[in-house]
Amino acid sequence: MSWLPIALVGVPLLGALVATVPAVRDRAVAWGIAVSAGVLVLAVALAAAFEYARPADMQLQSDRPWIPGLGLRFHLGVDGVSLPLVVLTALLTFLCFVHLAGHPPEGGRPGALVVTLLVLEVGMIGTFLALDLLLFFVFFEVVLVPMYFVIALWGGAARRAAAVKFILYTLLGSAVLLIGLLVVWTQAGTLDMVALAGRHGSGMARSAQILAFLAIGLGLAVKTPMWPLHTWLPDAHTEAPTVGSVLLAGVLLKMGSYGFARIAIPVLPEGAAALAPWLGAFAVAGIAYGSLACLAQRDLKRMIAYSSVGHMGFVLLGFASLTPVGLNGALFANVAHGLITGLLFFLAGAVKERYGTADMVRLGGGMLRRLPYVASLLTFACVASLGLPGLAGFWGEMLALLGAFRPVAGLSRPLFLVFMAVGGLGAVLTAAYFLAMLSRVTHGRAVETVPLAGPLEPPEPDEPSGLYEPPGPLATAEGVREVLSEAGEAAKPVEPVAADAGQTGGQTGKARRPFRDVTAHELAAWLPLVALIVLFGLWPKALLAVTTPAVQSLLGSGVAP
Amino acid sequence: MTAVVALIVLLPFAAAVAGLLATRLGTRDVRAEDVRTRGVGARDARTADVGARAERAAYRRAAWFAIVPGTVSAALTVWLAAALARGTPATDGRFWAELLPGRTEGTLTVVETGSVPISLTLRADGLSVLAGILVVVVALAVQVYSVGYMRDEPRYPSYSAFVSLFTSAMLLVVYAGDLIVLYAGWEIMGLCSYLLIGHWWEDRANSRAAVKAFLVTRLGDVGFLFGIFVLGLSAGSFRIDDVLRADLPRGTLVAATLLLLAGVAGKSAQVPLQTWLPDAMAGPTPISALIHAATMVAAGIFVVARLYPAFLAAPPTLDVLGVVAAVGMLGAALAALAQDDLKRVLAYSTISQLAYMAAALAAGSDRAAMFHLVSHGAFKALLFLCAGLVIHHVGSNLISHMGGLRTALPVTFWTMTIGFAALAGLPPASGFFSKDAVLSAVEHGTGPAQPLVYASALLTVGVTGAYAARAWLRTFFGPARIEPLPEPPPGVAHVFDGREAPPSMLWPAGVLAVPALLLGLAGWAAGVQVEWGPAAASLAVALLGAGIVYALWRAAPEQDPARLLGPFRAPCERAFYVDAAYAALVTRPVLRLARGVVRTDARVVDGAVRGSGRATLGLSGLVRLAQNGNAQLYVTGLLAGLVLIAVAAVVLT
Amino acid sequence: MTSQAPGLWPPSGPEVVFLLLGAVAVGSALLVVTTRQLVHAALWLVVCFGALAGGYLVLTAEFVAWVQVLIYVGAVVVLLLFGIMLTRAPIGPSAGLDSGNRWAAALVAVATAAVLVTVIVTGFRTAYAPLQPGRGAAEPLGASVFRTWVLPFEALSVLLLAALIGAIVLSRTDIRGRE
Amino acid sequence: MHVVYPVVVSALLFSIGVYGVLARRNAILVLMSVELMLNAVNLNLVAFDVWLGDRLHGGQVLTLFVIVIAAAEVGLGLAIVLAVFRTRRTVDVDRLRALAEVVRTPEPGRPDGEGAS
Repeated sequence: MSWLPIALVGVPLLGALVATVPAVRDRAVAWGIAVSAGVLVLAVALAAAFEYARPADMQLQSDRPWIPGLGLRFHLGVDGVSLPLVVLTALLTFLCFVHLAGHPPEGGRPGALVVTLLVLEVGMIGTFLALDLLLFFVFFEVVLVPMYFVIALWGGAARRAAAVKFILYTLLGSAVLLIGLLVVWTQAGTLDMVALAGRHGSGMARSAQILAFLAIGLGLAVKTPMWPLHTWLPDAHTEAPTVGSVLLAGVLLKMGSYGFARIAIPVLPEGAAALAPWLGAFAVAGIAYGSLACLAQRDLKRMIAYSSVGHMGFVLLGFASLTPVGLNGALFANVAHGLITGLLFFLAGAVKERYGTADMVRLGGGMLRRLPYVASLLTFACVASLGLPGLAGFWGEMLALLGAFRPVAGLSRPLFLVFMAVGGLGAVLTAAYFLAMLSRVTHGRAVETVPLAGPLEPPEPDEPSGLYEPPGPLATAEGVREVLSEAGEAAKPVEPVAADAGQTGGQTGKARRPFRDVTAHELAAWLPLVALIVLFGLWPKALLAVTTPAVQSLLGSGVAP
Repeated sequence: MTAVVALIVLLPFAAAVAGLLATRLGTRDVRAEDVRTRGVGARDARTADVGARAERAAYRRAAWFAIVPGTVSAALTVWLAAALARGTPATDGRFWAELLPGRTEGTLTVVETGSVPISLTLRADGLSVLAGILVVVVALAVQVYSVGYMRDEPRYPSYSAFVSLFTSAMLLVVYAGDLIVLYAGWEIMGLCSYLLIGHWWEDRANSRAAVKAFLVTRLGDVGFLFGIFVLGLSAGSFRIDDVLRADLPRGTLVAATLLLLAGVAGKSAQVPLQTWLPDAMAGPTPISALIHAATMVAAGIFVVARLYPAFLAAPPTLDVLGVVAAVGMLGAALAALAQDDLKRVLAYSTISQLAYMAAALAAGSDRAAMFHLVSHGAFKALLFLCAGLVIHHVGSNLISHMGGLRTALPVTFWTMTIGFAALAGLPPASGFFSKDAVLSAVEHGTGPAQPLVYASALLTVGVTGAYAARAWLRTFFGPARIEPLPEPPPGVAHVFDGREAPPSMLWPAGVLAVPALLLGLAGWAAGVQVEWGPAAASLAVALLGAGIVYALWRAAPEQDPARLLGPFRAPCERAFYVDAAYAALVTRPVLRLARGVVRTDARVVDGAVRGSGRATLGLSGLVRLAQNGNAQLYVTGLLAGLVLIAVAAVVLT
Repeated sequence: MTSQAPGLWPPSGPEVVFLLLGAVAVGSALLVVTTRQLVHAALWLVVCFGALAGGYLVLTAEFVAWVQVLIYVGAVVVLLLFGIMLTRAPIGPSAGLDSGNRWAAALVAVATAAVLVTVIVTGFRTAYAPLQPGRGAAEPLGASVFRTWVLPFEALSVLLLAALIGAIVLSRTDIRGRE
Repeated sequence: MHVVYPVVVSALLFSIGVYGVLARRNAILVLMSVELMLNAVNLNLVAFDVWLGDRLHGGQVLTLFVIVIAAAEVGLGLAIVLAVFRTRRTVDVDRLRALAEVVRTPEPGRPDGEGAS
């Protein structure tokens, strides 16, 4: 009976409650940093106390009766699969608070934001630690409400609609998830994940398993976002504040995919085997669809959101193969995506804060000239995200493709070879849109022109964009205006927002923060992520050693590698 | 021994990391200051020159970080070669077993992935040391050359760091013992080439060329990765020894090698994926010398040589390679003849020479291919460095702006003459020996495509002689046409005041001239048989090509001898419009598809979501009728219900 | 009581008279609800009530008939005419007297009629009662009202009083409800 | 006298009254239709009283009572109609939408369509 998991969930909850006290509220961000630092220390302690000799078994469990009437138990524990995710959550939340210290939220009310983020952290960590189906569901839901408020109160222009769509969509998904969990409960008789995983679905009829997997899969697919159920993600990201986007992309998406690894696949193997081809098909559609959508985006944050759809497609492809290497790849890609996209959203937030807009056409070019450090970090993050070996992004995708190359015995080999091929092409498209974005935003000459007198009509987010043709034919001399308008689009002259360094006042729109390069707080928030991306890139064994045995036990040693 | 190999690979990597982070430390605040005060009154002259001094300090520190580790790595490679030479001769007739029999392999760690484990293994044998020496020597030469070439470039520290990173990635590919580790080095090379081609990113054309280079090679790399999957999974391990030792069924071998061929075509700019190399000339010339002449483009050929037993066991793949080589050889040579930009001439010549090596591999002799690879690496790097000197002097890449530089740039003239001699294959130079080794290999090759390959090889010798002579004549002879340009666009390096380049740039050219001249003789001495009959024939063809061009040039020095191509000149110059075809067939449709995806996403998928919202609102509108205040409507409903109940009561009971 | 009743068809003497009067009543009622002129509706109402009074007479309920004529025709219809006048309803034919849900109303009405008629005809096809003239005269009615029905009669007077006060309170403008 | 005849006539009258109540727009016409329905009931009462031959004349006394109540009802009804007329300037039943969810003031000139929410 270890107190660590309970402390991990309790400390942020207490922190949130205390933060509502007026005395604490005016120094809220400092308090937030303290609490999240405490949680990070606890998470590291958890990692230290974890016995790496046997990562497959559930360790540091604390199992208390919660609602005796229903037989629900407050059962927390951690194993190879959930350990990295818990540490990732604690780290990302701590970095978000550090970032908040230097950059107070635009919407004001920092105290309320701190409380919301701490409650969010409770939900996130609880989800990864929970070992009881309904406890998992409770934490899964606890996360939604604070995220709604983060988007609705501190978001961008059309935040209300985005927040409502976010919460309604995910709530619908969770309702279906609950049905699935209840089916499992009635069929298997117990809610304890460890016992259920141990049985490998022996006690349940095949049709019940398929039905339960379908329901649970749909609920989780909304959260991961699987392809057709993803439309809430771009809106939520475009409107969420930097901190919200980082946590939404860094952790909330992982809860969906973690659900697949912890509940759907080990508990319902026959259901998984029956629906794996569909899961694979949607995953691969997500990869191709996400990368194509990114190629034609104008808004930077929206593009990164669609790139998350693509990357989570790889994660789902890894799950669909139902092989240990596939699951390994999926879990690795999970953690890597959390780090990389967290960094990307931090950078996008920084760009949006300095330029006042995230519209790539209005950003003009030459960011490497004006913000050398932000731009070089953006280049690093994009290169990591497109899956360069030596950085974290590569291993997850490679292992997922390797899993798809030879799926588990029951699945049809040629179908998964097609999935692998499309996944590979998706990787090329990923490289295409990231480099296209880099060459539009960071390269080129920074044209010093003041924006047009009147307020620019905001480009409606997903109208076909004036996209720049990356691998164009023989290079033709580029016009001075650096306006890369597609011939089709009405070539209205869009003056890039060029708040030149040192130019103060006289700007249309609200007074913008001084146009400084990266600040101390931002560096403090970003460098740990950069370090971890390089560490996991150069030394994947750090993560794979923990997840491989756990995954083999989850899939049951019977499954051929 | 493995520690030495590890050190060779890690030293440039450490240099890169140090270069990127350390050089800027002292100057961070000054640079930011410099950016902010740019163009604000004379009062800040003081901070400006403080910035300049910090700039030079960072420059010098970066230069040291680049050159010292490079030299140490070179020394270690030579020591390794010596150690291998003393090693115990192995029996399985590995490459150059007689010269470098030794072999060493060490595994740092094995990463369990759930199916096939990945082992971080480094291995050194004759083949890898030979390629290693080439890489290290050319890299050192380029680093020294760059110190002078990038005289007052603000971004030199990052440039030199990326070159060191590239060198370490190439060495990783050369010394990799595990296919996945090889793939890691393979892709990092691609990234460095992207970063370095886009070095002068102010001009969007350079950044566009960099993106194109990365995407085309990345497309090939995906095929390469799938090839590795096929090999790894069927052999049960990714280690190269296990893969080569396991006897895999023919079908998987052919599939794997064909997929690997995709990666090789991407990286070594062979026919289907060669459009990126000429555009890659947008990068600084030393980069063209290092990456796009000697090392990266040779990596594809090296990998085929490394996995040669697997390729030998898959004849159809070799035939495909042969055909690709034949087409690539001739096409690139003709294109080189029609180019006006000196660097693009050399780029197309590189594609053509690489096709030669591929032809040798297809014909079954990896020895000839590797010999030509090393000698080509030497003399092509030399040619690029000299081209850099000429461009430095003239201030423009175009041959039409050059002329009569023989007197102005004596050292460059002689070194470049050696280079062109080697390229054309004239006797004393190394090109003569290595090209004839390839020609005799191709002549004795078997397989259906052999006559086509041999014919195209002979034809290409002639065309090579022609374009080498043309470039040589128009650059150094004829009327002087240089007029120093005021301030060159950032795409071109800075103009010197007429004198020849500083010694730091001349020495590397001189150093590389030695192997360009003597490597052939050394190879011959080391036992490479030369068949004098075909060698004489190929020499005659080369001289014939050169003679025709000389005659045309003699007739009218101002005009371009390429007029002999007549109507074919335009297609040759545009490389047979392959680029435009790719743009029309691949790029535009993908972008149109992308916009279509965004439109459907907004209208269909999102529409369905918003539609469900509107449907529920509509439904509630219907129900609201019951409360719209119209009392008569209520009573009607009431009585209708009453009648229904009455009827039901009557009917049912 | 139902001695061997004569056949339902052909109708005997008083039944014929009653049918005629019934037809007049139904016809005038139809006109009341369909006429386009407001005042004509009131007048047709008078005809309908008159016909009904005649019907009562045929059914030997003279007292009820006279009370019907006295109260309905005399007081109620006049009151309605006053109402029409006070609400300044247009005299001539005015369009749009029927509200929107005309067809629904017709449907319901026809359905009610159908249900009632079928139930009645199936239920009371053979019901026959010989008419004793003078049975419904004022004298027996008065006796039974003041012998057995005297309590409801008194309650009725209280009701009338309440209605009277209500009407006065509602129609006087100077009496305000609590704002 | 067959009781069927008067009862059928009263049923018809009653249905016509129902139609009048549901279809007429003017409140007074609605009151008239209500009167029609009450008369139908009276006819029914008298017909059954005669048929049952009740010594206490229950049917006919009740008819008297109904007539009295009808008179009171018309009086009160008209008072209400007048009060409504005085405040709303109209007595059209379907215009009086105070019960509606959203209090809608009918725009002048646009006949308020039935059922428009």
